[in-house]
Amino acid sequence: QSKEVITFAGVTFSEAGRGDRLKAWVEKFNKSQAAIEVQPIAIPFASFAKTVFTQMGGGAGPDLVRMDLIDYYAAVQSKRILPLDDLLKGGTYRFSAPDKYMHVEGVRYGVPFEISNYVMLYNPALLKGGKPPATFDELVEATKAATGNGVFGYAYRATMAEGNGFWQDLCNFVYGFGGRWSDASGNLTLNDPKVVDGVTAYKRIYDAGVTPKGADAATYRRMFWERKVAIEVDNGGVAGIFTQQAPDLPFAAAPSPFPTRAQGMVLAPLTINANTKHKAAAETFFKWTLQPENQAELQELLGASNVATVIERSPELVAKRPWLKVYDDQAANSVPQLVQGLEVKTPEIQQIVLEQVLKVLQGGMEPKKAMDDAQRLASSRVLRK
Amino acid sequence: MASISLQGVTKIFGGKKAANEISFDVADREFLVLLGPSGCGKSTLLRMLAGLEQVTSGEIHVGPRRVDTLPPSDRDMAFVFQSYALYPHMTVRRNITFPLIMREHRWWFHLPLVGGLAKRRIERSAAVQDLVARTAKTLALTEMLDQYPRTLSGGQRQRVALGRAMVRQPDVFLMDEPLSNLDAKLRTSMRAEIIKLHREVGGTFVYVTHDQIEAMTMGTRIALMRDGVVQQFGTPREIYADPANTFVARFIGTPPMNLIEARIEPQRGLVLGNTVLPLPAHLAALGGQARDVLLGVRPHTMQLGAGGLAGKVALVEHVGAESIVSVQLEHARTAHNEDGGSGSDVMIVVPGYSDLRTGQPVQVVLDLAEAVLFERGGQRLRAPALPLAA
Amino acid sequence: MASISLQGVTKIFGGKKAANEISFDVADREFLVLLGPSGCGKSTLLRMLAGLEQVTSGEIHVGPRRVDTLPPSDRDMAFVFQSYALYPHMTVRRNITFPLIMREHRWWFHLPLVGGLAKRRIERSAAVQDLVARTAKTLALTEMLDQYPRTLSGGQRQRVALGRAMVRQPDVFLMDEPLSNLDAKLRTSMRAEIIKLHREVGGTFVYVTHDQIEAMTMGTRIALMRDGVVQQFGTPREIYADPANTFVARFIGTPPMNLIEARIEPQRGLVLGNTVLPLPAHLAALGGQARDVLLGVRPHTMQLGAGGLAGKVALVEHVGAESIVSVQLEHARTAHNEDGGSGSDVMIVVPGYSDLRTGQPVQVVLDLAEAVLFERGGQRLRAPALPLAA
Amino acid sequence: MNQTLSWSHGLRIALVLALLGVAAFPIYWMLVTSLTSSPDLFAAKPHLLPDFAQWSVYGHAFSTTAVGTWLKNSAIVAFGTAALSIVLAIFPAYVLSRYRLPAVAILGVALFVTQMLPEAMLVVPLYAIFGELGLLNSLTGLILANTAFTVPVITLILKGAVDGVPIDIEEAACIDGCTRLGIVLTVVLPLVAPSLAAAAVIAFFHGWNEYVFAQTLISDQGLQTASVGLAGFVGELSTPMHTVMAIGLMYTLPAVVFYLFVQRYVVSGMTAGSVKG
Amino acid sequence: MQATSKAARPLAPRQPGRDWTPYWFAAPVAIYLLLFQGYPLAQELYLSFTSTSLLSPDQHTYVGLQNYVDLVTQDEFRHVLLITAVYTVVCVVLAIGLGLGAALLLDAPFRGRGLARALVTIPWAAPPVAVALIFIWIYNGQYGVFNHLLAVFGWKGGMESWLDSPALALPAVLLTTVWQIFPFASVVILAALQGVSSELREVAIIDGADRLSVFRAVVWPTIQPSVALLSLFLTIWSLRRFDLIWLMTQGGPIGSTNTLVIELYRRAFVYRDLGQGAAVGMVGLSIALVITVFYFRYNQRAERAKGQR
Ligand SMILES: Nc1ncnc2c1ncn2[C@@H]1O[C@H](COP(=O)(O)OP(=O)(O)OP(=O)(O)O)[C@@H](O)[C@H]1O
Ligand SMILES: Nc1ncnc2c1ncn2[C@@H]1O[C@H](COP(=O)(O)OP(=O)(O)OP(=O)(O)O)[C@@H](O)[C@H]1O
Ligand SMILES: [Mg+2]
Ligand SMILES: [Mg+2]
Repeated sequence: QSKEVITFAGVTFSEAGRGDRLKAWVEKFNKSQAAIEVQPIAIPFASFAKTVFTQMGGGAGPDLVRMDLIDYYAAVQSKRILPLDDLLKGGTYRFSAPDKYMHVEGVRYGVPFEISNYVMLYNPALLKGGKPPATFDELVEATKAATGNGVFGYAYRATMAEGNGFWQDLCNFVYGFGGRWSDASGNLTLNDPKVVDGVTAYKRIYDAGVTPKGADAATYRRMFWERKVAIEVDNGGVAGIFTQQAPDLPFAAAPSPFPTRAQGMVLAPLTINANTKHKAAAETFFKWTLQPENQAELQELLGASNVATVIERSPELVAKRPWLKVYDDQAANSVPQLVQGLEVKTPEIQQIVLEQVLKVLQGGMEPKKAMDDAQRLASSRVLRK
Repeated sequence: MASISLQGVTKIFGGKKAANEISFDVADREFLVLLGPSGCGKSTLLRMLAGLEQVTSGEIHVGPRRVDTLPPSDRDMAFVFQSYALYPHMTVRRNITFPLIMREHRWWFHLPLVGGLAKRRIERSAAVQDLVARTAKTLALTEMLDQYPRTLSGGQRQRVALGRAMVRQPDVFLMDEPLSNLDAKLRTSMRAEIIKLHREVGGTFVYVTHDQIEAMTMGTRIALMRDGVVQQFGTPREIYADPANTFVARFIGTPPMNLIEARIEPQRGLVLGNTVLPLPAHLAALGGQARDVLLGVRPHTMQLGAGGLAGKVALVEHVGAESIVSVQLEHARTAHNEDGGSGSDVMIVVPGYSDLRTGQPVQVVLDLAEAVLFERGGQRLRAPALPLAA
Repeated sequence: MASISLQGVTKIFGGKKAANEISFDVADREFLVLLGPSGCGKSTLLRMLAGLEQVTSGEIHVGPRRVDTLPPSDRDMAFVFQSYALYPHMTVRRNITFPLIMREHRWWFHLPLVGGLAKRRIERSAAVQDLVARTAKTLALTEMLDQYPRTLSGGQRQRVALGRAMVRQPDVFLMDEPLSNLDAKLRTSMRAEIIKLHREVGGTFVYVTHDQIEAMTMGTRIALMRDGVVQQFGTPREIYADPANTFVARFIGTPPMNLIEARIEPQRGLVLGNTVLPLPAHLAALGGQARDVLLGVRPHTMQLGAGGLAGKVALVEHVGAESIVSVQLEHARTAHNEDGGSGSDVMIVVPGYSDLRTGQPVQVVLDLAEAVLFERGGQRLRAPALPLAA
Repeated sequence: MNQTLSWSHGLRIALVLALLGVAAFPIYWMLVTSLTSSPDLFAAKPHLLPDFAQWSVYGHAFSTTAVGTWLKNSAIVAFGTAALSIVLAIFPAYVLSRYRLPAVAILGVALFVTQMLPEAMLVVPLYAIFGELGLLNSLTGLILANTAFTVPVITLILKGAVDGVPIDIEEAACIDGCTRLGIVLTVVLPLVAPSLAAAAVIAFFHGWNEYVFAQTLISDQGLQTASVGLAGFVGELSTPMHTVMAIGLMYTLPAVVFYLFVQRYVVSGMTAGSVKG
Repeated sequence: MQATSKAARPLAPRQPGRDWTPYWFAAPVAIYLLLFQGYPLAQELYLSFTSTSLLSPDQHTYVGLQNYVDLVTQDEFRHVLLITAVYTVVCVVLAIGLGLGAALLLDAPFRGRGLARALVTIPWAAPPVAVALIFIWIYNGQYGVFNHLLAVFGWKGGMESWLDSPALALPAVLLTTVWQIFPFASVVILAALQGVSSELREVAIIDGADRLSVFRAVVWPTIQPSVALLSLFLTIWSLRRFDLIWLMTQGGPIGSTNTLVIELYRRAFVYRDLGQGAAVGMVGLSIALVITVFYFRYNQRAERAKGQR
């Protein structure tokens, strides 16, 4: 007698190290169920939203979707995912702080599946004295000093081919210098001086010649564990991958050396597709994921990320991986990589901003002018003002 | 019974009449040759007979049946194409058997495996094998039954095409210039082959050619066409000896008949330039009335000698046992076809190797015993009441 | 001066000798015809002359120059292909002018605009325009100078191909079966055209054909080839009247020469089956020694009459002014070519329309005045010491 | 003359070798990259020769990814596309070649237009149609989608080939009693066989390579094709470069080998008038 | 019924008359294309007049020509058109040039020709996804072999990160595209070369033509129709090429490889605005149609000029 099969799509399933462990975690659910089977679907990051949205728009798609926050708002707006308040009513969950982003006009459509903060990761062996830089100027100096002999001081993304990653890295700089893409009332602030500072800093690194230009994230992360990159700012998922791919790598973490502690945050909600024909089954799985022991296991396998509910890490683990604490401490300062108030329009604004920043990096345009242009373009083209 | 009867058959291609009100009857077991210059409508007529082209108007009957409304496959005619049209991907045997297989064809023969087997079964059946073997023997193709057409010589391919027609044992054989691709030698032998086929197989043959030798040697009857119109319909001998007009006269015979401008003057006879000849007996009845005519004389009936029309040798061509001498007449004019003869040349066939030189003055003597007369417009001028000469 | 001299020219294609030690000399302004059955190496020889094929061994001289080591463009020969090989995208005028333009070609003619202008200038220059106009007039192409080849008839295309050769006024014209694509009528007139061209333009012509009529009427000299070997080299008359072997004898003349198995017996004469004929004068010198021979008699020199070889009529073909009668001899055997004649047939040409029926018994009378003798192996048997008859 | 000949021959050979180098180098480089150990990949100077000690990467790729399944699915799609395209294309090709009718002209134009439509444009409406027809998440559906893009160009190629079949032969078959369907199947089809090979190659490549539809119409893991599987590595997180290249090579080679087998027919197939106006 | 079906049976191939054969022969494909191409196309056309989200394609707001007006008024879109034009023209020209050169090289007989013909077509067989991956790596600024090869051949430019530079990305993508598609051109041209009459070639040589003249007088006119049709196909295909460009650059950097299809994709799937995407698609389709119409016009004129009926 066959089980009711429901599908669960997420980029994590296709990741080299974590994917298998996540599937094993899902398998645990399947074993626990007599009538339901969750089938994981791996869709690559680059085409995830497009693929899933085409399917959802076409009236089908996976039953459960782990999507990025940016897509979450679009899905909510189009009513493509189910409200969950009724489902969670009566449960007692200790949601972590970013859970607040799950509510749109007071209604919850998902719960965080993975929350990942950004901190500075470094190879102590490649830094003079093994000490991490504490300010941005120190960062520049340290990376310069580390560069040479096939080693690069720093690595981040600055190409349109990895537009989404580029955006994430840029967010860290801008947020770190105190900038935000919009103000509290949802007005664009792309040319705010603090944003310009962030962009300027991005360019300073770029011009310092300390990055492996053109290397994509997969490559430079690999270089990091091959000990050819000294410093990068990256999220907890990546740190998790490092521990799996290169268990012997003695890397360390420290808060990002920017003027403020604010950094970006990966927040990936788990949602239920409104087209699902297996609502009950999906809800069963949903509830299962929120059970504390499953949450704990999920947090463990995800690396340095957090999950929907607050789960304390075991002291042994923290002792073994001291950087976990750095990530956890960062949680309070994390900001979604979105234009707040204009969440649904973020892709277009992102495209405009990134192109302007590229003009700064490659074309030598003044950051101020570039961001003024960005502000203007975004207002006219996206907001149609 | 496979007599063929055409009644006012016309074919119009976008305003152009490729066949114009063609009517004639061919008896069973005749060998009809359609002859004429390129583009005169021979192929069109044949294709209408076969059903490959629909008639614009008119009727075609084969025996008692009206066939012009039937599809080709229901007319029971075999067609031999100028280009042979063999199936290049089939062996000679399969090529020959193909019409037989088609006769037994069922829709499921198209299915991949089953169909192949079914076809093979037909091919292997005793009756078919026997028929193919006999046909191949007649055509001396036995050795080549398992070869593919591309490995055959032109003559062999031609025979395969004939074989494909023969196995069907149809009432009517249609052939469109089947020999025109062959070299002279092969042509001669294939000609004999087809004549033999006609004798042995019987059936009514309709054979298209633009080669007069073929027409003369093969046909029991010839339809000579021009611009979609039948110019003359008759036995080869009638057409050679008794042409209906100048076109027919010049088309048949090599070198072609000489046409000399002349004038009948009562009492005097036939005036050619400054020479006067008496009217021969079979034309004497025309002598009563003065008129301009064209005198048709075959090159074989002219000689070089004393007391004829004066002229100069223009060209001598040696053709084996005889020589063809072109003579430019001094006082008489000739009226050759539209294709631009010089206007005063006649051709004379002399036996043996002629030693004449270009420019040498000669005299041409005419033997009018078989001469014919035409109106200047080209129509034959016949002596009334008198019985046919020649 | 454009005499051509071949010295031991051999061409081997992967082991096969397409031309085997060919040597002959052609004087300036001759019209040499290369004649022979398909595949005998005619085209190969012509292409070696043109430089399109390299000789395997041997030398070719044109006038005083050795040319076999020169590239085609340096040999100053014109080549007319069987298929005309006109440039389809050029007008007739451009086709004809092309060799002239190429003669003045500079590398910068390839530049887009300048080159086009330069070519047009050459084409418009008085000398060229005049030459083209004259050539076109000679060939009656004036009307068609601005048409494209695909709009021309076969004969017109042929003339364009000739024109392209003529404008170059080369020493040597090479032509590879230029008439074989044409129908009989056009062929006759084109034949005359080429003869005229040879007379007017001068130059040495080498002309390939497998058509004996063309060879006989056009050539001042014929090289008859077979399997890469020249069988006989001589004037058309020599080749017709005095064949070097049975192959030559049967290749030339239609219908071909009859070869009857015979035996010379001293005192008695020539024994054919149960008939004995006296040896004719020109062969009398051979009468001293008994031997098996083949008697070659042309169909024109045989007659049906009383007191000849007994036989039965096998087939009668009427060809206009004469009829060809095949007679199956009763007591004598014939030795026709390898292509399988029945072994006792002779062909006889009789004038007029023969009324003979198949199967009718007849007697064949031979006129041996022009008869020739061959060894059974095929080689010609000549009376020693005696001067050439015929 | 002999000398100039051999000189130009030498130049020709040199140019051919250069051409082959350019054509094959990227594929060679895939091989080299797949067989370079990870630290060496980031050496200052690339290693130009493969390190055959690294063969195990291929086994590793097989065991850690579903490359076997991907290749199997791609093969099914490719062969299916080729077969279906030919079955669908042969009859309209015949019609295009043999009939002069307004409807036929419209068909010809329509075929051209379809060549202009980007997959990315049609994928959304197609997704809905496939949803209606229940063809989502099936290789059959993918074959159907791909065929819609290959049929037009194949039809045009086959039309050229049919143009080259003498009409005499068809008329002979007609007189021999063959139906029109019989003519196409027993006479025309065998005669255009080389062009069928050319057409099959084009359709096969399309099916083997196609990415946009495979990405969207298939979500079931077990049905993913190699293009999607491989594109998944153009991602954020790290699959080792040599594994990616090993999979890339395994994905490329079957198509290359398939082509090598049929290439003889391809040139002659196109010769049959394939791409003539 | 029986009678009519008999009469309707295919008769003379040149004479269809009341013959239904062509219709039922073409029907399967016609239906197929209508369903899988025609209907989606019609829907896209409609979508281009609406504002529609990718996530809810069945809820559209009719906006008239707004999407087109937006396109026309954006400088950015003009830039897209420019990039598309450059990309297409260069692709076609280089592919044909290289394909022609390769075909001519491979046409003449030499030992190992069969193998060479096969090997040259490898790029055609290589899947675009794999091609994109390997070329990304080859073009890598730090470790890519491309820079090293250039250095070997005397390039002094240093280590360029090809795909990240607004100036170099388009040339790099073009190089990859041409590498991928030139074999197809060469196969087609090679096939066309089989039709060149060797007699014409020889007669031109005897007429005294040098190699280039022989090419221009004999070879080119023969293959020209094939090359023209090939260009048309390559143009159409270049206009809609997606996977290679998207995987290599996603249209960047700074829009320097942003062709129409990339723009279409971005609007429809990244910005999730199907209406705008459809409008871009329609613009692309119109351009392709115009080019095709011009091609046929030109072709007809050329044929008429040559006196073909
Ligand atoms: N399908 C057609 N459409 C238009 N005209 C045609 C067609 N078929 C033949 N014709 C024209 O009809 C006339 C007769 O053509 P047909 O083929 O019967 O000539 P033919 O006597 O067989 O000549 P040939 O000896 O050259 O084969 C020609 O003028 C030809 O151009
Ligand atoms: N390029 C070649 N390679 C191999 N053999 C060849 C080549 N060209 C010709 N031959 C062979 O050489 C012989 C002579 O050929 P050639 O073309 O000279 O004959 P031909 O006398 O012109 O015959 P035809 O009258 O049929 O044109 C033939 O047996 C032919 O097969
Ligand atoms: Mg005809
Ligand atoms: Mg020849």
